Amino acid sequence: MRLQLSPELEAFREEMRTFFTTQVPQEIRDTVAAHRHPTKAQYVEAQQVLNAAGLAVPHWPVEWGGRDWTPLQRHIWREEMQLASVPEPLAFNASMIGPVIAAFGNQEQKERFLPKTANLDIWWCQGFSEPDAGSDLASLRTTAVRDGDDWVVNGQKTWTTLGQYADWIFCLVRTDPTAEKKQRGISMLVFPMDSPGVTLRPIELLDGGFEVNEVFFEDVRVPAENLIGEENRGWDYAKFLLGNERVGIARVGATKRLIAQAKEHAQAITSGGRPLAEDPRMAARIAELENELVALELTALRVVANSADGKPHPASSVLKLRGSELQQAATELVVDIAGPLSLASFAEDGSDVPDWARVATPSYLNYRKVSIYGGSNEVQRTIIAGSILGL
Amino acid sequence: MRLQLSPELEAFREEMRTFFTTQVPQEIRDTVAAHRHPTKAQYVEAQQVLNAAGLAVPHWPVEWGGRDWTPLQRHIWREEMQLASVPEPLAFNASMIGPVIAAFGNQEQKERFLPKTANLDIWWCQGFSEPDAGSDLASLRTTAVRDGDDWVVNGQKTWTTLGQYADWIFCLVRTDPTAEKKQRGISMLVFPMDSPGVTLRPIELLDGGFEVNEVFFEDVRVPAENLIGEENRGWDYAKFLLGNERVGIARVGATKRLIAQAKEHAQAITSGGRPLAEDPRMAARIAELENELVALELTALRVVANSADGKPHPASSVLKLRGSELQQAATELVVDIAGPLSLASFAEDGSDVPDWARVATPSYLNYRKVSIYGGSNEVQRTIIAGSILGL
Amino acid sequence: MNFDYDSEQNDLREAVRGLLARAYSDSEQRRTVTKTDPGFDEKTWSRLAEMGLLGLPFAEEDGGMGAGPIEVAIVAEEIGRVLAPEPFIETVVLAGGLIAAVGTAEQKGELIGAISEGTTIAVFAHAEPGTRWTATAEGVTATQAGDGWTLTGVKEPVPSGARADVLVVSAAIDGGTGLFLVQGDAAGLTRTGYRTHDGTWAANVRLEGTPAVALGSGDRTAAIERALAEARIAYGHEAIGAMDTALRTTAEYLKTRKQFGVTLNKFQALTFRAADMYVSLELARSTALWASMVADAGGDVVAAADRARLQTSRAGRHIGKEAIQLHGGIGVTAEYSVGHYTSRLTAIDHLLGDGDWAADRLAATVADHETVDPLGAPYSS
Amino acid sequence: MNFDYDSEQNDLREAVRGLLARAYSDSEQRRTVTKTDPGFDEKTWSRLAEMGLLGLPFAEEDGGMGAGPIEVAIVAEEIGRVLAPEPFIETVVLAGGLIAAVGTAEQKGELIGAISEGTTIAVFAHAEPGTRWTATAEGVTATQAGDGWTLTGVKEPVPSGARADVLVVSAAIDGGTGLFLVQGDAAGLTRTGYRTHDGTWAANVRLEGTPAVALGSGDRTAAIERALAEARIAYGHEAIGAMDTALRTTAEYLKTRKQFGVTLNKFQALTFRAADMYVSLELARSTALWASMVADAGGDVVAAADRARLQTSRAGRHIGKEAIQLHGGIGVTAEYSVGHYTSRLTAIDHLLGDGDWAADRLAATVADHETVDPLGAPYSS
Repeated sequence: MRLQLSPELEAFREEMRTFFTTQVPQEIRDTVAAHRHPTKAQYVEAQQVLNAAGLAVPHWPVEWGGRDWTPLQRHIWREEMQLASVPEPLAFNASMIGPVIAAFGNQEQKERFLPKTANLDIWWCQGFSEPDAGSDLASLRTTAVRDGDDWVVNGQKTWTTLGQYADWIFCLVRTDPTAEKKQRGISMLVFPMDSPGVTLRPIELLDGGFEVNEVFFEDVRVPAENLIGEENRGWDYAKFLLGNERVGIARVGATKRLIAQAKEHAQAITSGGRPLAEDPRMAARIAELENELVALELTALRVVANSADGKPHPASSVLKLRGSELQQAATELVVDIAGPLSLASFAEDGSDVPDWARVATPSYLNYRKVSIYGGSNEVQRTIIAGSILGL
Repeated sequence: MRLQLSPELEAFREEMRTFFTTQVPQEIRDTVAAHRHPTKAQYVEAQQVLNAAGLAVPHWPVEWGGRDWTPLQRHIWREEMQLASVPEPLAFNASMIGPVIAAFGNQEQKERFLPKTANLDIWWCQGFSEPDAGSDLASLRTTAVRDGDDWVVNGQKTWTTLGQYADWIFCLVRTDPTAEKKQRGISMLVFPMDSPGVTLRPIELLDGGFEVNEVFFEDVRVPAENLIGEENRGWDYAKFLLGNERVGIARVGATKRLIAQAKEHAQAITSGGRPLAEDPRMAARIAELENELVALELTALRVVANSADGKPHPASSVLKLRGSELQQAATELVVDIAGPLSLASFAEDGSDVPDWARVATPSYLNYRKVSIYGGSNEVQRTIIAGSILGL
Repeated sequence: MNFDYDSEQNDLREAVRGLLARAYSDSEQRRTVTKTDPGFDEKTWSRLAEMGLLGLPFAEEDGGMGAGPIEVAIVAEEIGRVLAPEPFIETVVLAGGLIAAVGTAEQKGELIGAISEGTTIAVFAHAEPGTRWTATAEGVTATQAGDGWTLTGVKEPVPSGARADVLVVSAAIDGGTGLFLVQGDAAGLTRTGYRTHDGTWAANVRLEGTPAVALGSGDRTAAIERALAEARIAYGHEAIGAMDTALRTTAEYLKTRKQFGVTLNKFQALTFRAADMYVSLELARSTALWASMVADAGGDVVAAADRARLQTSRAGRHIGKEAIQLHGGIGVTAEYSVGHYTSRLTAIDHLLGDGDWAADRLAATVADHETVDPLGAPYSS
Repeated sequence: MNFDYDSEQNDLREAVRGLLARAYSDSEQRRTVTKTDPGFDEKTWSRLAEMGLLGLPFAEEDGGMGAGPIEVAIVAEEIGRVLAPEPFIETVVLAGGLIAAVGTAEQKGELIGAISEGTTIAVFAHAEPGTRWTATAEGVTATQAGDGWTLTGVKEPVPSGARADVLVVSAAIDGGTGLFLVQGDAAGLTRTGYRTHDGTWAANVRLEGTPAVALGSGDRTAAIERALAEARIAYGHEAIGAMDTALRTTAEYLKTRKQFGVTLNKFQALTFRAADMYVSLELARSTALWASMVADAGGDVVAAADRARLQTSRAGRHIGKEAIQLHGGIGVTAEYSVGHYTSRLTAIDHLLGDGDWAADRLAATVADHETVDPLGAPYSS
């Protein structure tokens, strides 16, 4: 057991910190720090800055831009990125379809997609969930029927995040309705969002923003070569992909940033003639949250430090569950610090309410999603009870 | 809607308060207030004082000592009794077998048992739970086989509270093993604890006390006339009885007493140079608990004020659930106020630790039971989800 | 002691429920109304007036209905049930309540009737960017000018502040906080309205030497404290209505939504959490009903309001969060109803003091009593 | 940075686990041992000594093994796993730690070896009926008497205070708190031992002009604060071991206990709660492991101990309560094991400062840092 990072890792952390805080445009990082939604252009610029420095897809195979880092290095890279309020490489590209194509795609697909995927020249979106297949993904209904050299896709997807910016979609479709096990008979297709027959409907969320969409497919013709991997193996690829999704889901760095901001705000707010930060109960609440976060960070470090051998550490399932709870606790803390000012959520010019207080409640409401998406906390508890406790 | 009690009820409350605080021996009330277990003699004396004044079984039929009070009067009677640290009339007598015999027993049984039951001349204990039938009472295995004018009882009961003091036991036994619905085929028998073949084994609890027992029956012969009500109707009587058990289970008065003591203790403990009671977080913790208790008391009042028509108010199922949680929160509060002193749990002469701090943790541990017995909180949630929310 | 509405109160509840059910039969209707200034439906406002609801708590000689806190609570709960965005509590309980409490006979004659008839919307401009749930004013100051006054400073956020015809403004005066009437078209008054997350509208109200008329005179901190307490109780009932719908919506969803081939109510971990929501709701309901009875009985309404606020805040957060989580993704969309209930509950929680704030006020009094008797002093006068 | 034990540490863990498994193969064995004075098994104590565990953290020249906080933590966790009642932390970490930290060469030579060999049991008599988790002494005062000292006052509760051969006593001196050695047979020393709820034994220690020898000299508050921190970390690991067993016992029970015709693990509401217990345990485990690494690295052990204590306290209460509730009635009996784990976790929680106490200490420091970096200053020296 050793507490300190090796000198090499200390240097690595310093290198990451310096790069993220000096090379990524300040105005993009300010947008993230202010809990505003970055524009498409900002996402693209940030990822291309990272990619140019080989920091966009370090977990990919080396030949496609990977860095062959240890899990601990990847952890440091991600945490420093979040601490610096750098928008992370688009998950749909970097953590989802990229690794799937690298692992299961054919050579032509790799050459065609991976470089543009790493550089966000192609913006990918995800076509997995359906109105009647949320946590129960395997019961999806969207079909793809072979017709000559094409697949013809019909159906509907939902919760497609940032689909309005997307150039391409990777999609789970049912290609063998007769398979007796419903997980079988599912394939993964990729196709452009501007293909004839694809329509998109943005869904407004509680914070007034539009980040998820419904996507409808009506006789969308997809060339056969756009099938990823083998026919009817799509479920395996999806599991592989969702495994990657859990990586870094603890979001410790992002929550650290949130709490640091909350402490700053609590200094600025006056309550009973003194800074709110000096109220004993507020200080204790912050201390408890900081401590919970320390415990989570240490658990994340335990996981990455021990998962070098490949198989995930049992405690890894704790990260998503508690990570989402702490993100939500931090956003709630900010709302409570804003207090009466939190009402001015959509104020614009002519308001005396500081910007952080305006976005507090919309962010709080928006963050209710983090315990739902990417495997809800109920799914995480099921995994812990089943796979770890054998219940 | 009206807040105030009617003048009549105000007078009634005053009458109860005066009686409980002046007529019940102080030394018995001190024992209860100190969270020590009263002796058998103390239980008997207290109940006989109450019974002599017609305050032991007010909810019974008038001809057997009942007072024909409204639910609100009974509520006030019970709360004032708890506030005054008066041991309540033994539940097994007053709330369980008494009402069952009064409702379902024959005239001879009523005359034989009810007066002695009200006066605690007979100390009853309960023979319901079995090692493999806890919350799932209906799967009980103890059998009673008819043999001439007797029933012959074999089997085992457990969690028999204060069985070591009991003169008689009321027992659920299986009299028809062939009944296809297991709830059918159960009957209620009563018999003396000194009947041949009855053996009792006390179970030590975490607080070092003995309040529950295992009871074993080996060919215990019970005269046929000791069957209560009809053969194979025992399940109905048990449900009737457990319904009564829920009455007053909120224990608001008792928890009020606990919190009042806790506040007193927090004044006596010094922390950081001032009374612990003045610590802002301790004061807020007490305020929150007091407020939860106000909410519970008001809910209990809502229930009794509206259940005059007989059928229980839907919110009544909240009382046991939250009532047990608040009793546990109050005992935990006392442990935390005692702090390091709470270690001296079984100290005797020669200790400088005050008595309240010694009993703090044993009481806390013992009170873990209140969310388990009398229908565990899981059972209560099942009732709420099912009967109220229709889930 | 009883918790039952009398027949008139039951009739009132049915009438209000019917009116609001027609106005906001589904959450899309409300969404449309709240998207545009003033954020509520003027027609519905007139109907509330026609039903006499806007004059409910005011004395008949002032042009009101002479009803009390119980009736106000009934209306508030029905408003919460459908999240009706009309500024009932802001106009009737806060602004109207203050005018009725401290106004001159002339001021009452002029305004109470107009408020009751729905022709004048008045709101209380009290919150300031620099203060936090106090009963006093600091940022806005009043200066005597001849036989009138002028006000200078900023009030924000002011619910319905841009729409209001008349503002009741609190301002610092020598020796305390005074109350003043400012007309919507007064000189030196700048109002910038905006939508808030919960679908209501609020405003920044800037006063620069704005002419004002004193409402009553001298320090009115006590009257403000009382009006805020009455509003906390009314908002508590609005929250009860909202929680009730949020829970019923969630239970209905669990019964109908299928996952893994069965409806969600087959998952005990979910139904137990719904049961806990019910527990929170009923405990908060009891406390809210009690607080309005204390107000009705002339007891210590400020202390009762703090108790109701603490319980409602805890319940509102619990139920608001769980309602979304038990729904899953659809719960965070603006197109489905339940998330709006969470949003409104969050707004109510932060309008006049949240749970921790109330707990701190109660904490300062724990040493004053041995036990709390909700039927005794200081609650039952 | 890594959380893995090296092979020697793994060997140590296996050895300790084996020894304690033999000594306390079931909870009845422990119950028998703890029922009678001194509340632990002298034979087991000797075996711990033979294995070198009682000298683990002490320098070899003082007669110790020259190991560190990691090894101490390993032993503490195994003790917690079976609730071994032997006073390992009391003697080795607290009393022994203080002697090693501030004792003269002579005192170390005399006591460290004897402690390591198991021939002398020393405990730290520090808590006083009038104080609450402080590093200073007030109730016991020291007076210079010729070239020695006399102590007067009361220490209570003192874990294993009646059995100890030597007491390390904290006492008020001019300008702070000093440390003193008192022999078990000293004049004017009255010790009244008693069993505590968790099966360990404690004592009231009354000093009346009792002769004592100074351990080191002058104010030793800093050394006491440090020793208490090291003990908090060690108790944290004992708690981890106890929580681990409590959770495994509960999971096993859910798998085997039948109700309504099925095993309890068919009830999702129960298995989800077991999952939450696991989450609490693993987060506390990470923090405890980290705190011992901080001590090992020479970082700020006091701050790290406060963090570990807060996390362990919250986890211990959560797991202790749920372990009983998920068992049902059997969980509150002394005849079944799981309740004893809850009892011991409650004792540990209140021995040297509970979660709220630790949170208050951490709250006083939140303004000192922007973010907490557990791998950086002040934790990694």
